[in-house]
Amino acid sequence: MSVSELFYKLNVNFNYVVAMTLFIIGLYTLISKPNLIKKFMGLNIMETSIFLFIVSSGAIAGGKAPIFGEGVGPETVFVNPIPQALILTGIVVAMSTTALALSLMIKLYEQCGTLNADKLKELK
Amino acid sequence: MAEFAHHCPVLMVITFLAGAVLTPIVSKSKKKFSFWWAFFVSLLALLFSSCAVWSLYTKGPISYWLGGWEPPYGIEIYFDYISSITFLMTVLGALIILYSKKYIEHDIKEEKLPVYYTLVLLLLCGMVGFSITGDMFNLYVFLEILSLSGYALIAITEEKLTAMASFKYLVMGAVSSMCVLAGVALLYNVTGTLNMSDMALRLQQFEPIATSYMALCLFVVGFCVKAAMFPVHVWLPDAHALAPSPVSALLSGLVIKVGIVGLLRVIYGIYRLGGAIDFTTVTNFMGWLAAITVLVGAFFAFFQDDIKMIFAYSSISNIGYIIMGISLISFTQPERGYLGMVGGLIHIFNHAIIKSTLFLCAGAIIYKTGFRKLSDLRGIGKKMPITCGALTIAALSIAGIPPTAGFICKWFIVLGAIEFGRGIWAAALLIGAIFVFAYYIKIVNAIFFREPAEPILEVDEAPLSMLIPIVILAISCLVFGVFAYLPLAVIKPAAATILGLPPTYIPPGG
Amino acid sequence: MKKGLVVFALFLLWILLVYTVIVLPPMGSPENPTNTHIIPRYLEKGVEEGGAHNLVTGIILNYRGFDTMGEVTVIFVALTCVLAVLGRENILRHTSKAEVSSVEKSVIVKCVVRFLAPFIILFAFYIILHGAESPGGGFQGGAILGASVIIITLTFGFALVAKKLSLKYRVLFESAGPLSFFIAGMVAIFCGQNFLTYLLPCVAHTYQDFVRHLLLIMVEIGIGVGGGAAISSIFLAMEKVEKE
Amino acid sequence: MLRSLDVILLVFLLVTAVGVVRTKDLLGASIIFSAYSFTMAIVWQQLSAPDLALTEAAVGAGVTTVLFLITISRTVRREDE
Repeated sequence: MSVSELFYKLNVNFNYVVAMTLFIIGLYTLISKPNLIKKFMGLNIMETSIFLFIVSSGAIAGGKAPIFGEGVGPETVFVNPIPQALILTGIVVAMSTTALALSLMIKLYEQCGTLNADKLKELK
Repeated sequence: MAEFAHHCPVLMVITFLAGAVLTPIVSKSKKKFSFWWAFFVSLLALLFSSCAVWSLYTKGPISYWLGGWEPPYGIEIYFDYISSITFLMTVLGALIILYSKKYIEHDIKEEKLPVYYTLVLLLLCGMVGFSITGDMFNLYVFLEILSLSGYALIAITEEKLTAMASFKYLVMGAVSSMCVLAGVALLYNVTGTLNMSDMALRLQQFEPIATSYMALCLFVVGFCVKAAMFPVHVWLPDAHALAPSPVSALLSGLVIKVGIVGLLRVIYGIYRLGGAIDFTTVTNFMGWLAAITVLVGAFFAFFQDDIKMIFAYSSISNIGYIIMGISLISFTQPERGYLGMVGGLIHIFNHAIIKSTLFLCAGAIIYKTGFRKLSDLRGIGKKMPITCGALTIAALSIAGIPPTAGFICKWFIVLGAIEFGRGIWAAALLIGAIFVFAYYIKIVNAIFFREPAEPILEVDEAPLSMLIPIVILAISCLVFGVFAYLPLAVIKPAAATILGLPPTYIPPGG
Repeated sequence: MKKGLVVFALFLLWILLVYTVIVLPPMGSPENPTNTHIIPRYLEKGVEEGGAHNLVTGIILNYRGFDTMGEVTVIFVALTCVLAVLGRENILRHTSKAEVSSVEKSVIVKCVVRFLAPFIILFAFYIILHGAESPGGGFQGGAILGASVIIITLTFGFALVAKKLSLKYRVLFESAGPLSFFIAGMVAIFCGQNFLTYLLPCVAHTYQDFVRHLLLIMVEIGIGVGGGAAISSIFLAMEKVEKE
Repeated sequence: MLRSLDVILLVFLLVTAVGVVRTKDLLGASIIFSAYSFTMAIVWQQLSAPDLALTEAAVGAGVTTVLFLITISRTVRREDE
């Protein structure tokens, strides 16, 4: 594709590009930071980035929230409600994983006295 | 009756779920009651799953519309041949819960007993739900249920390294779940639907091939981490070796198979059925990695002294066999992959039984002696003849000695690989098999033909509640080897339908 | 060296991912496959079939109810996992980390929380019960409920909350989410319908809508209370420390 | 007009995410993470998803951050420990 087309695509799909960039930032944190708490902040960033991607894929320019109430006529445009329903579940799952990971960290710290992955490797 | 069988798949999930949720309530005053409750729940689920499998083989797949909404609008439960693995899950689940009674009372504090049984039931609930659902996002939700309960079950004891092992598993597992979710997101964006069969239909209509291909890669990475394939297997040995033995049996026997089920669902249920994307590059890559996995697992197992560590590394090697079997696929000629697929599927079944037997036997020995090093366990066979006899049968099976169950699957995979023109994979498999044979001979030699070491002279046989599951599983190792046509009769139509052939397909030359 | 390699690999992956997303059809266009395939039916009949003016709530509870059952199960799993790793709190043996530390609690914080807490809890129940008409629903309200328990614990101390939310009832509340789905689903199965059908033909026609609303409200409250109780219990289990 | 607000919010998301990665003090990092979650809530409001905005504000910025803070108070505060 030509450069101008590339810029056009980058512009219209800016949300997707940001989501993927956040995914990579999260992955980088997870891989390269030695601290376990930091790793999980990275994982949370990864999770929210995918949520951003899914919700963006259901967006419609100028669409309203999918709630039928006052001020809704037959020609009102609504955004896609399915991604929102999915991500509601996703947020809960993300919180659950984080809660488990953090409680494991508390136990790990009681047992080993450090949360640094490099030092934990040496302990073993 | 037909009406009842229709409800059975969902009732299986619900039974485990409601059983798990009610466990803390029913056992509030009497903690030990939680065992009887969990055992009862698992038997009930076993009833439902046998009913569902019976209906599958007599009347064909069950499509169940949750809430009565037709598929692309609501969630569909699709109980097909891949889902018949739920029968294996419920049987092994019931046996392992029975086994846990004595083992877990000895291993963890009494106040944590209900928590343990709740988590086991939730793990089974997640696995069963994962195998029967026909909706991609639902698949992800059940994947999370089973992964989370798996992480916690490893860390349930107070031993020192368990938290670290569990954490390693958690980090890799969470990343793999992310990959699966990202795959679902990309596919949803391309097709606009979440139902698997609808996705397959719509995948051919839409243009961005790159996106669908990326989604496939993300799925493969995600499920391969769950299945512990070579470059991403590092979490498995610690996690499976340090968990309590019944949990190791569950994790090694069933949980890693979930990754395989996911691969089958995605590659064959969506991409092959869709037919728009040539995925053989990915499956070839998977096959090569699987060949390396076989060798790596077998090689590391050879140098371990910890008995559970040996079994854990052997699990990695066996996952290599299974993935090798299922990745022998040609895009244009599906029948060429038939033998490999039969071998891979039957090895899912056999490895679950064999590896559970091995871990349960190891657990019984650890329960009685407190030792887990092979060098400390010399001569144990004379003191615990039944347990060690079962261990020997299972060890021979996994080494692939002919009259046992392990032989038939390796035979099929080797035949499939040679017929497919992948002689190197077959060679890797055979070299792996020699290693496996060597280290299991090492175990059998140590436990039977050495003089007993001093500390284990006082040991006697394991309690009955542990012996019953061990003996049942060991006998089935023999039975499914001698009467190999029993599992084959079940597996063959499954392999044929996965490849898109008619269920009664017979390969040329029998 | 190793770090440079990681950065380089991630950069390649980034380019790959960005390429796969920019070839997608432009975001926000009504012609995208996501916006044309299943959605028209939801927008047309969703309110009538789903039983809620808020389509998201309708989809969560009705069309994709099984997912939501999985969701509440995941919260329950997380709670059970935290209990498996850290153990349940015990008023006699444990106190909170905040109380052990020497930091004095500000009077302003206490006054503000004392004043606001009832309103936060009221708002949580409003969100739970009004989810069918406006943004909100079971889990959103449950999270606010859990958050209110967290701020009360942090201000007024561990013992008060652990005593007021006694384990006798909390065990029941925690399982409310999955159990309410179980009950609603089994009612449908006994009526001869598929699991999680809310519109039951075995009820007299005039009452069908009423029964559906009753079931939906029950499930909403179950999700809300269950989620709130589970978040509070996770918090209490993580916050506890042994008394000297 | 609204489009430019979206872009600003998305860029701010990137900035906060990098801030989480770069901050050595874990307490500071979790506060920045909370800001990230709030920004995400506003992005979702902009994408017409009020349900998600509500949940993200309560769960992502509230509960998850509190859990991070508890863990930090019970374990370590500096990243390299």
